[in-house]
Parts: sequence; structure tokens; C-alpha cells
Amino acid sequence: AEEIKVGALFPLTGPAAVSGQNCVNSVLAAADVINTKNPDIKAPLAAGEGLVGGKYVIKIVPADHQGKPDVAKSEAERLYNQEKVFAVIGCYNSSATKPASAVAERAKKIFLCGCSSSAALTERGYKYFFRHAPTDAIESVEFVDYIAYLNKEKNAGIKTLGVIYENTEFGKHAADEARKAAKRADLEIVADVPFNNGATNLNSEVQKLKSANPDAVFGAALGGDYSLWVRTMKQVNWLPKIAINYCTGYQNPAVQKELGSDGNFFMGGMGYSPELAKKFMPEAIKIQDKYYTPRSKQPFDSDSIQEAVMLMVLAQAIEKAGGPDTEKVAKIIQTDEFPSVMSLSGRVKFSSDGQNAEALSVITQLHEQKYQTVFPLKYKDSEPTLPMTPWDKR
Amino acid sequence: MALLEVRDLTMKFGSLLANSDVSFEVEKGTIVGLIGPNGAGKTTLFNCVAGLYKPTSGRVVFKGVDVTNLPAYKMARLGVARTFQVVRPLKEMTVFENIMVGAYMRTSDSSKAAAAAERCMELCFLGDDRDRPAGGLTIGNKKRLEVARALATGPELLLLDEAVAGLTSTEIKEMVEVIVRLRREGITILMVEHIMEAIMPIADKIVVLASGKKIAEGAPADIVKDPVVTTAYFGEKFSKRLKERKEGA
Amino acid sequence: MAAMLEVKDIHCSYDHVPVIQGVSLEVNEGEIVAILGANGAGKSTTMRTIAGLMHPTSGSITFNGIDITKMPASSSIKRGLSYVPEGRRLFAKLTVRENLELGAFTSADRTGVAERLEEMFELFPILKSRAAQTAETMSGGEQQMCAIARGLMSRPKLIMLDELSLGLQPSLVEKVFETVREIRKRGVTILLVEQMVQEALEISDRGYVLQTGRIVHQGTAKELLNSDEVRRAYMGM
Amino acid sequence: MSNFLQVLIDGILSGLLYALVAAGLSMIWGVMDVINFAHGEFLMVAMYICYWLGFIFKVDPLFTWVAAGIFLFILGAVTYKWIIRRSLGKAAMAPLLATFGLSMFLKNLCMNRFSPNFRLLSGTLLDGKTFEIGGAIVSVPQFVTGIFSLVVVVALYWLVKRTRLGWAIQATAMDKEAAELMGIDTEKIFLLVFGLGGACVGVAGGLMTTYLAVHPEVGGLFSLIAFVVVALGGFGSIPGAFAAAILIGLVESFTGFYVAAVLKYVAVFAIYLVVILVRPKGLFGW
Amino acid sequence: MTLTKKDKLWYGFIIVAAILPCIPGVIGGGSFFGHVATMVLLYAAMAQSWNIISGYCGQVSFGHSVFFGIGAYAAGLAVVTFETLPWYGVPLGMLAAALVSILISYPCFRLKGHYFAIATFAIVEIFNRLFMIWDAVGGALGLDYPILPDGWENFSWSDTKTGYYIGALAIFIVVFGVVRWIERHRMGYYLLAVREGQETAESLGVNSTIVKLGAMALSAALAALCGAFFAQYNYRVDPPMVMSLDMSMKFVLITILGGVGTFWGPFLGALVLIPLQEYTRAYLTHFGAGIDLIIFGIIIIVVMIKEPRGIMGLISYFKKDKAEEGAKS
Ligand SMILES: Nc1ncnc2c1ncn2[C@@H]1O[C@H](COP(=O)(O)OP(=O)(O)OP(=O)(O)O)[C@@H](O)[C@H]1O
Ligand SMILES: Nc1ncnc2c1ncn2[C@@H]1O[C@H](COP(=O)(O)OP(=O)(O)OP(=O)(O)O)[C@@H](O)[C@H]1O
Ligand SMILES: CC(C)C[C@H](N)C(=O)O
Ligand SMILES: [Mg+2]
Ligand SMILES: [Mg+2]
Repeated sequence: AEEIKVGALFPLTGPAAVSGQNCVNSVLAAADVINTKNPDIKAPLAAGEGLVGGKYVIKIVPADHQGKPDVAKSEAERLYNQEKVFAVIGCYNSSATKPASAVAERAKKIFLCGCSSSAALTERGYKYFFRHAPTDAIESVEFVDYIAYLNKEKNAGIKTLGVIYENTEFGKHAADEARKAAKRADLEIVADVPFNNGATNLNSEVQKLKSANPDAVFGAALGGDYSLWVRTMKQVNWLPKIAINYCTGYQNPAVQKELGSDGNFFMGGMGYSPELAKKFMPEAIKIQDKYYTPRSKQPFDSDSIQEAVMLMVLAQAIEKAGGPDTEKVAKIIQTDEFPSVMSLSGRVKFSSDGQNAEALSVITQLHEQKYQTVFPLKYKDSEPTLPMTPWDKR
Repeated sequence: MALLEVRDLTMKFGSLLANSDVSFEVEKGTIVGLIGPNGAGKTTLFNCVAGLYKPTSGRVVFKGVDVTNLPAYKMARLGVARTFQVVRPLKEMTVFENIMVGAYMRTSDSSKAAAAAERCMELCFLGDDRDRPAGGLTIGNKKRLEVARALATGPELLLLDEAVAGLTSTEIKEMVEVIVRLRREGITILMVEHIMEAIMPIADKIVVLASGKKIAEGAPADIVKDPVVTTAYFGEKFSKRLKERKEGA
Repeated sequence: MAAMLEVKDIHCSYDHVPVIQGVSLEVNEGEIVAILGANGAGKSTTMRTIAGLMHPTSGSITFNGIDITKMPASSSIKRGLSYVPEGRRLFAKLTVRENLELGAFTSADRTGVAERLEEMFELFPILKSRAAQTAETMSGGEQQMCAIARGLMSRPKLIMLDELSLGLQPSLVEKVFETVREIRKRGVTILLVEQMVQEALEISDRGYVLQTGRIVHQGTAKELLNSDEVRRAYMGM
Repeated sequence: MSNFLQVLIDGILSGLLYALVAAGLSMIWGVMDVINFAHGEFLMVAMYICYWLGFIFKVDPLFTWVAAGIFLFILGAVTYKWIIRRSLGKAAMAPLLATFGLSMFLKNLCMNRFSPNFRLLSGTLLDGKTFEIGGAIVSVPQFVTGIFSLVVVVALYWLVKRTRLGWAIQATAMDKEAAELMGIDTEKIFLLVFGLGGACVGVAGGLMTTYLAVHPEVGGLFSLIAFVVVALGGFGSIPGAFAAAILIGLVESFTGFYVAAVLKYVAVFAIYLVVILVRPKGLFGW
Repeated sequence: MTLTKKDKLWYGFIIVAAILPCIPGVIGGGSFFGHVATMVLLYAAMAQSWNIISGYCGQVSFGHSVFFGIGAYAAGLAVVTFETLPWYGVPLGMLAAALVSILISYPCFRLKGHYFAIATFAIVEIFNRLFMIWDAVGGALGLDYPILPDGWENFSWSDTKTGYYIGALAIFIVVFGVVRWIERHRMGYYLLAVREGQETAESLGVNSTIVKLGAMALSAALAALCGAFFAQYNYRVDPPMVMSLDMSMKFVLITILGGVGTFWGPFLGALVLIPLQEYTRAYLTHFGAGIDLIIFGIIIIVVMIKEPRGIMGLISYFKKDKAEEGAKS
């Protein structure tokens, strides 16, 4: 069969390398689903071998951008021009996704983005750029909705908010959206704490939170910083009533394993968790066990799985177009709706700016390393522990 | 008016008095010798005149202008060039390039500078080593390089700090010849030297320093006889030898 | 009997630039031998090579019958070969006493060290009164004394003294040369390098004259003192 | 007020950690005038050692720091023998750049072998333990590290100032050749100093695993701070490095809390520049 | 006028480099080779501008990414914030970099050896972190270029590298040309003299402060020129990308590998390191993460141990060998 090459451009080295490698594994898992016969998996294109009746197979070309935008840009060029990939999936870091997708747009090539969350990505008016993940804007609104719900139904009395975020593209965007959402919901922001990622300690940052003592905290921290943050809060023996996190650290199973019971009762927005999947995405679990876990030694996480979704979307579009014709495929991705076994909402549909209109994330709370869904009500499977159990009572 | 006047110059390093109230004059077109025991403060005095050190007190007057405290490069531009006692070749540069640095002071035109450098190089017998890195020269050639480089700046006053130390007798003679030739060309010279045969025959005047103070000043013939200088510098034995030699000659 | 120190046809270079080109010399037990020569002739290099601070590219050095050609400096001193380098090289921040004690670093015997210290203070009374002063604050003459004493602390059989008179007032020079004689009386063999040719030869038994890395004259002190050539080239006569 | 006390204690504790991390670097710099650019990666290696010992054999880092210290001693000595000795004296920056190469090598080797995952030992003996002083909370792991830091700094100081070996080290630092003439085997001293420098950072790394996650990039900022600490303290002065480390810990902590957290490292680096421009040889430099 | 051997090399190089884009497919069409060739020229120029102050003048700075970054920001601000042509940003960026460099280095030149080196580390970190929070220049978000029409006006091309290559070649010629001119004139001699012995230089009438500041300002301005190109090339500027220790080290390593303080050193270094970096990253990924950087680390160690004068050192070593052979026979 003829190969259709797809680039998988992620941070395979550098500070975000853990997640980057998960993302590549996730894309590879999806490619396996497509390329081989998987009658056991009930997903589009799983049963058959390859695309268009076996005429094409997907070949993934991994590439490393090291977390650096300039490298992402030149690797994207290399993938399109030299490797002749049909499309690129990437780049995890919004800061890398931006220049890499600009390359695609200029060359009129398809660029697919799973989990980069900066809202700005889909505000550029690009025609060949599609993103699966809910943006920070969407998540922020959901977070404050949840707080409103808690205040109303549970008498939570949450009036003040603190935000702690890494001072990067990701963190700053998240914080911006948090501020906007908080303003609309009349939450007073009493602590606004950016920090340098990769810091040697977060003592003063946490001390600032503690002395402002907000009722709720929104956090945006990647893996190592997330666990440092949690541990430092334990050290100073302080917790807000409720702490909700944007992506990464919180939803990374490896990080949670290391935090152990210290990670309990934190909340976060996610699109995937093994617990959710058991209920709503049984097929995703099959893919995970068959193709992902053998590679990554851990379950899917909410970031990486979205990269797999984007490959499935691309494959379905190619199938419909009957072959790798960029214009046709882009048009189909833009207009059609795709069933997706690995998306919580079960389908993907892009609005005109390339943002997945069906993007959905739920708020979960961690109990004994299990992500229990607490909001929205439709997906809710357990009552939240509110306020968080203090450190000395655990 | 003297070309260079040093007035009550005092230089302290912490509590150490390296120069204390030293005064003397250097007339245009003469060769003045500066002698004295090790550590007497001769090099320090040079450094004060050349602008490398700022004297603690006292004045340095060059061509009637007070130049105390002027930085070294300005002194050089005024026409005061110096050599270093502990040679300081610009090691990774060739002999010619070393001299070019000096030559560029008076002109920014490369060919003019090269011509000047070439002349100074020949004058100091360095032609054979033109393109060798200066770091690899023998000590004698390094000494000559010091002189050539200083000369290339086209000075009016040349300060030579032990320029012939380390040279063999014949080489010393050559260098003395060069110095005399420079005087003929109108360059005034102030030189520090421990080797009497190099300085006594050509100096018009000798200034003697000891422990930072000027202890004598006068014509070479008088200095040799001065008992103060003998005890402080020559020592009994050497004086005796000097005398013997005179008588022998 | 073989000489105490035998240097046979050594060649040395810095960065591939040859500096010593075939120097041979010997020192017998109990002698004072002088190496003379102009600046840059290679006197210090010869001594550094014997001391083991650098190694010859060819040739050999034996000391008391043992080949020390490739031995590092730290081992030669254990065999009784001590070197007082040009420019004193005292440990500037340490006190006189500490400097001296370091001189006996190789000796594990503490009481022995105390004894030697006393000996040195006897030889150089001025050091005793300055024992607690840091080396850098001492006058040049005192520093030179301290350096010699440090060199003697290891109880060497042979001590090499490089430019003892450097930086010393004429009166001090005389004192230092007297000290050298005194040291010899105590049974230490001496190899010295000097610029003050006349003075050096006056206290030496034999001498070698070095010129651009080669021995050009050798003989007893008297012979050299009377040689016209030496007088002309190195004594300015 | 309690904030102030807390911030003060945090500052001192992180200062003590920096002192521990920098002590070895300071010694190497002082004796050999070499900056070990791979210092941060040495720290990382030590952390990995204790992490794996804790993870596989379940030995607490409270004990395994000894192993890390010993291994890092060897690593330091080997680095000296294979890299420093061969690049020393060849060109001004050769040892610095060679160790920069070493740091790239070590960092990416660990990345390649151990994956870039953040690894944190949970359930260690000291994990999460705290006590209170006047309303301020002190974390036991950091406190213990602080104590170790004091012990190591005092021990190093004692070693250098009061022992025969220390003399030999000082003599070597002041004048290598003269030291050799005293019968000191300076090669051995250099080897030992590099080993000791490694051992110090080994102990630091070992203890850090009680409360910090290890990953291939962990050394970066620590080594930069260690450089600044050492230079701020002054050429090879151990008390200087100690004082500088505490100063930097406090600057970091107070800026972080009272000014802005994102500015804390700006303040750290700026304080270095300010001090060094007033005293070009550092606080205790000579 | 007769051509020296050096001249012949120089003109020969320019001719070859200028012919490359005329051969279809080699540079154009967005080929990876085109990218690598462009980067070689850019980094060579950047390393050369570092070489002016650190190699020729001996003030080893690890802070040059600050000036590179200022240039990049100038171009980026012109395009993104002020929505004009990048060309306006270039001279302003060069000027700003020169001014900043003078302000920084005037006090820092008092520091010696490692104190100076660490001060330059500190400066990079400070600039990096300040730019990260300075919202007027995009803060942590950086500046992202909009998609503009291709062409020289916007200095932006989507599907060909030819324009960029020619741009990089022009920068290369400017920077190397400046250094060549300097080498043959008073300034060059003064730079070396200050490196080899500041006091000696002063005694020969050289105002070493002015020489060092001048060299630093020139070096910074040229670095800013390279930075502006880098921003154009990547459609983006952010602090970790252009103002980081990593970036600074790259300039240092390239120059050192090639031969510090030599004319062709920076070019040779870039010629080896950049393709090595680009091709290993592109084609060795399957050996696992970081393989390219592991190899890189080893190369650096080996070079520093074996021949710290870099490739130029190797060349002169072989030349000497030959010369000696010739002399013998
Ligand atoms: N930079 C300095 N700092 C402290 N002391 C100094 C400095 N330079 C010179 N001295 C001291 O000043 C005194 C005079 O030194 P100077 O070099 O002027 O002597 P000199 O007459 O040139 O001796 P020589 O004949 O040996 O060259 C000496 O005691 C010396 O140690
Ligand atoms: N470290 C070095 N590197 C390169 N060349 C050197 C070095 N040390 C000495 N030389 C050169 O070796 C030659 C011999 O030097 P050496 O020091 O042995 O002479 P010396 O006879 O002791 O002279 P002096 O009377 O000045 O002490 C000189 O030409 C000198 O320039
Ligand atoms: C946390 C991630 C999934 C990536 C992050 N949202 C970013 O855009 O950089
Ligand atoms: Mg002098
Ligand atoms: Mg000598």
C-alpha cells in the first residue's frame, strides 16, 4: 500500500519531553489502529487495514522540537518539504505550535493540533489549522460555572480567587482567561502569582497564596512544577477550599503516582481519565491497552489522547476524499462531523476558526489517585470533597 | 625649560613609600640615567611619569604642561614612550605586528604605519624575526622589541627600563649605539640601568634613587666618586672594582 | 666514586621551542657549584628540570645513583633534592612558620619538624621574630631568607639555589653568600645559579657557564675567574 | 509578622541548600581556578542515584546520600583525570567549555536512559514532616539539609584550615609549583579536590531527593545559582560562598514574597552584579 | 593590486556562495539543504560578531544572546506591533544593541576572568526574565508574525529559501567584510594589542577603554543584525528563543570549534556544527531522545582536550607538519 506520511512534531527532549513523548506514542497508537485490522475495536477505520480499501497506510514521522519555537518552525518545514508529509500533528507547547502551524498555513498544508490550549491559536483566521482541545477560555468559563454551582447548591461560600501560573505562553494565557472569567462571575482575585518554570523552590509563591488566603485557586503548572507546588503547600500547611488546574501536571498519571496521597482532592479540567473512559469511552480503553500502554507504560492522559484523535480525524477525512488531496481533505475536515471514540463528547466538529466546537472537558477531583468526575452534572459520578481535606487530617 | 620636570613626586603603596619627594629635570636632547638599588623605586617612578600609576602627590611636567594623572595612552600620544622592565610582548602577534601597534599611534594609514614600523624594526636589528610570534623570541630580542615598539610611536621622550639587561656584551654595545643614534635624532632619553658600562659612557646626567629618595644627581664621573652612592648602591667591593678598572684603562 | 648529581646531555623545550640543547654537568658531595650565564641562557630551566618541575625531552639525570629523569618534583624532594626557585615563591598568605613547616611537608615526624624549625631560627635569627607574620608582608631580604630556610627544612642532601641575590640590597647579598658557606659547613651540597658572577665564583668550588642552552665553559672557580672570555662576557671587564 | 518570619526562614533554608550545592564548586574554583560547568549535572546524577536506590531497594535518601557522595567523588576524580587535566592550561576557557560538553553529555544521557520524567520519591522518612517556630513552619527535610550544609561547610573549612592535607591544598592553590617543591603531589591534590567537590554536590543531591523531584533538567538553575554564589563569595573562599549563599537565599525569598515571584531570580542575578561591581573580587575575595 | 592567498579564499568563497542559489533546487523550494545553508551563514556571521569582542579583543562574553535578542525584538516589534516593514526595525535594533552593550560593559570590563564570565551569565538571565514579564514586547507570549505577502519588502517567503539565503549571505558578507577590514587596519591591531596586554597597549597610545567599548558596540550591533534576520526567518520572537544562555553558548561553541580569534574560524565552526546539529536532530530521533546532544557533548569535550584552538588549530598543525617535511627534504 502507498504510504501517507504524517509528521508528529513534539518536544521529545527539553523540559516538556515527558508529555511530548506521550503524544508521539499516542499518535503511533492511532496509526496502528488505522493501519492494522482491529475488528475488536469499534472505531472508524479500525476494522479494515489502511485507508481507502487498503490503498494507503499512514506512516508517522516523529520529529523533535525540543520545546523551542525556532526548532519547531524549521522542523515543520523539513517535514513538509523534505519528508513530504501530508500533514503535521503537534506541537504540544502552544509556543511551538504557533510558528509551526504558520509554516503550514503559508505552504497551504494541513496542520493538526491536539492539546495546545492557547486560545490565540484559533484566533488567527487560519484555513488549514484545526485543534481538538478546549481552550483555556472554555475551561476557565467552566471552572467559574462550577464555582457558581457550588456556591448555590452546596453553600460553598467561595468569593475570592487566587491564580498561580507559570510565566510562559501557556500559563499567561490561562491566567488571562481566568481573570476574564472571574470578572464576569464576580469572583475577586486576591492573589495573582506567576512563577518561573523550573524554579528551585516555590516557597515565596506559595507563601503569597497563603497570606492572601483565597477560597479557590486556579493553577497552571506543568509536571515538575505542579508537584513542587503541591508539596510546598503541604509544607506550609495551607490549602484553599478548592483548587482547580488547567491541563498537564494535574492530569499526568506519572506525576500523580509520585505525589501519592498528597495529590488527593485537587481538581482539574480533563477530557480523559481511565475512570471517565470506563463509563463513556470503552473503545478508547481498548486502544489504550492494545497500542498505547505497551509504548508509554501508563494510561492515556487527557493531553496526549487528543493527538490520537486528530490523526483519526485526518484519516477519516482522507478516506472520504479518497486520497491525500490537501484541498479536499481540508475542506472535509472543515465541514464534516467526525465520530470519535477517544473524545468525551464522542464526536468532533470544527467551527470556521478551526476550533473543535464539540470540545469538552469535565472537572474531576482526585481521590486515591482516581479521577472522579464532579462536573458537569451530566458526567458527574461522585460528590466533591469540599473543602479539601486539610493536610493534617489525611 | 626642561623637557621633563619631576617635582616632589611621592608614590605610596599602602604604607610603603616607593617614591618620596623625588625631583629632577631632563633637558631636551640629553640622556639621563636613573640608577639605584633594587626596590629603590625606579620602575615606580617610570610608571608615574608614563601615566600607569597616579602619584600620591607631586607633579610631572612635560614640555611645560602639567601632565600628572594623565592616563598612559594620553602620555604616549603627547610623546612619552616607555619600555617595560619585565618584558611584555604582545605574545600572539608577530614582531612586525607588535611594532605596528606603536606605529599606528601617529597615523591611521596602514602603509604609512608599515613604513614606520619597518624602519624601527631594522633600527633594532629585528628584521630576521619579522613574522615570528613575539612570545617565542629570546629574552634579548624581546628587550629589543620593547624598544622598537616604543620608538614606533615617534616619541620625544623615551623611557627605557633596563633595556639592555640580559643582552650579551656585544649586544649591549649595539644597543648603546642605537640609543646614541636616537639622541642624535633629537629624542630625549631617560634610562634605568644596572649595567654601568651601558650607561656611564653615554649619560649626560645620572640620578640616583635609594629607598624611594633621590640621594644624588650629577655627571657620571662625579657619581662614581660619591661616597653616599657607593654605600647605598655600588657596595664597597664594586666601587673598588670600578676604580680598579678605571685605573687599568 | 660517581658524582652525587649527574646530568647527562639533557634537552628541554617550552612548547616545542628548544631552550636547553645538550647540557651535562655533575656535582660531587660537599661541593658548591655555580651555573653562570646571561638572562635567558637556560639556567633556571636546567634547575627546574633537575628538580622535576619539567622533564627533559632527552638525556638523563641521576641523583645518588638513582635515575630521577622522569620523577615529579614531589618525589625528588623525598630523596633529598631541594630547590629554592627563582623569585622566592613563598606562600604569600601563610605565616613564616607555616611556610617553614610546609618545607618539611614530606616528613611525618612532628617533633623532628620542631627541631628543624629551631635550627632554622638559629641560622636566620630574624625569622624567629617574624614567625607569625605572613610571608607577603616581609621585606625582600627576609623573604629570601625564609625561602632558603624553607628549602632546608626537608633536610636535603643537595640544595639548588636559583638567583639568591635577586632583588637584594648589596649589603644583603654579602650576607646571603655567607649563609651559603654556612650551609655547606652543615654538610649540604649546593648547586647555585647567580647573576653576580664574581661573588658567586668567590664562594664556589667549580662553575659552568651556560649560553643559549649550551655549556660553553666549565672549570674550577679560579679558572673561570681568570678566563678572559668569562670576564669580558659576564663581568663586563 | 508571621509572614516575615516565614519568608526569613525560607530564605535561610534555601540559602543553606545553595551553600551546600556551591561548596564543592567553590573549592574547585579556589584551588584550580576552574569552573566546573557540569556541576549542575553532577547534582542531577546524585539525585538519580538516590532516587533509584530509594525506588528499587527502598533505601531512604537519609542514608543513601553517602552512596551518592562516594559515587560523585569518583565521578569528580574521573572528570579531573580525563577531562580537566587534559584541557587545563591549553586555552583560557578550555576546561570551562570541556565541562560544558560534559554537562550536555550527562544531561542528555540521563534523558535518553531514564526518560525526561519527573521522579519524586514518596513516603520517605522525612517526607512532609514539619515543625513550627513562632508561627512559621519549617519543613524537616529542608531543615535537615540545612544542618548538613552547616556541617559540610564547617568540615570543609576545618579540613582546609586546620589539617595537614588542608595546608597542602592551600599551598597548591597559592602556587602549584612551589607546592610541588615542598613534596606535595599536586596531581593528587587536584584529583582529591575535584573528588571532594563532587562529593559535596553528591551529598547535596542525595538529600535533595527527600523533597525535590529529579529530572534531567534539574541541574540547570541550581548550577547557575551556584556559579553566582561562588563568584559573589569571592575566589574560592568557603566562608564567602556560605555568606553569599545565605544572602542569595534571602534575596530570593524576600523578593519573591514582597516584590514579585517572577522577579526573584532577576533579583538574585542583579544582586550579584551590584555587589561584584562594587567589589570586583567578591565579598570575601582576595 | 596582487591578491594574497587569503584574498583568493575570500573571493572564491563569495563566488561559490553566490552561485549556489542559481542552481535550481539546491537552495530554493524550501529544501532542507537551503535551510541548513542559510543557518550556516547566519550562525557563522553571528559567531563572527561574537569573535570581534571575545576572540580578537579577548573579552569572553557569554551574554551575546542579549544583543542578538534585541535585534530580533526590533524587527519583531516593527512588524508585529507597529505593523510596518521589518527594515525599519533593523537599524534601530542595531543602535539599541550597541547602546545597551556600552551601558552594560562599561562597568563589567573591570571584572577579570571568571568574574566577568559569570557576570555575563547573570546579564543574560536578567534580560531573559525581564523580557518574559515585559508585556509591551509580548512578555512570555513573545511576538508572532502575521502572514504577510512574500517578498523583499516584508523579507518573508513561504515556499522558498532563496530570499533568506541571499539575505543571510549578505549579512555574512557584511560581518565578515567588516572583520576583514578591521583585521587590516588600525582597529584590528588595537584589538589584538588590548587582548594581549592592556597596559602595554596603553603605553603605545591605545585608549583601551574606547577600543573595548567600540569593539563591544560593533559586535553587539552586528549581533542585532543577525537577530533581526532570525526573527524574520522564524516568524516569531520570544525570550527563551533569542535571549538565553543556550543561544549564547551556541555562538561561543561555534567560534571555539572553528578557532577563536581567527577570521575563518567562525565559518568553519558553523560549517561543522550547524549541519551536524540539524541533521542529527532530524535523522537520529529514532535512537531515542537527545542522541544528537549526547554526540555534541562528546565532540566538545574531545575538541577541548585535543585541540582547543579548534579546526583552525588543526589546519595550522597540518600546515606546519608539511612545512617541516618540506624543510627536511
Ligand atoms: N603595584 C605595587 N604594589 C605594591 N608595592 C609595589 C608595587 N609596585 C612596586 N612596589 C614596591 O615598591 C618598591 C619599589 O619598586 P620598583 O619596582 O619601583 O623598584 P626598582 O627600583 O625598579 O627596582 P629594580 O631595580 O629591581 O627594578 C618595591 O618595594 C616594590 O615592592
Ligand atoms: N614558561 C616558559 N615558556 C616559554 N619559554 C620560556 C618559559 N620559561 C623560560 N622560557 C624561555 O627559555 C629560555 C631560558 O629561560 P631560563 O628561565 O631558563 O633562563 P635563565 O638563564 O634562568 O634566565 P634568568 O637569568 O632570566 O633567570 C628563555 O629564552 C626564556 O624566554
Ligand atoms: C499543557 C499543555 C497541554 C500545553 C499547553 N496548554 C500549551 O499550550 O503550551
Ligand atoms: Mg625596576
Ligand atoms: Mg633564571
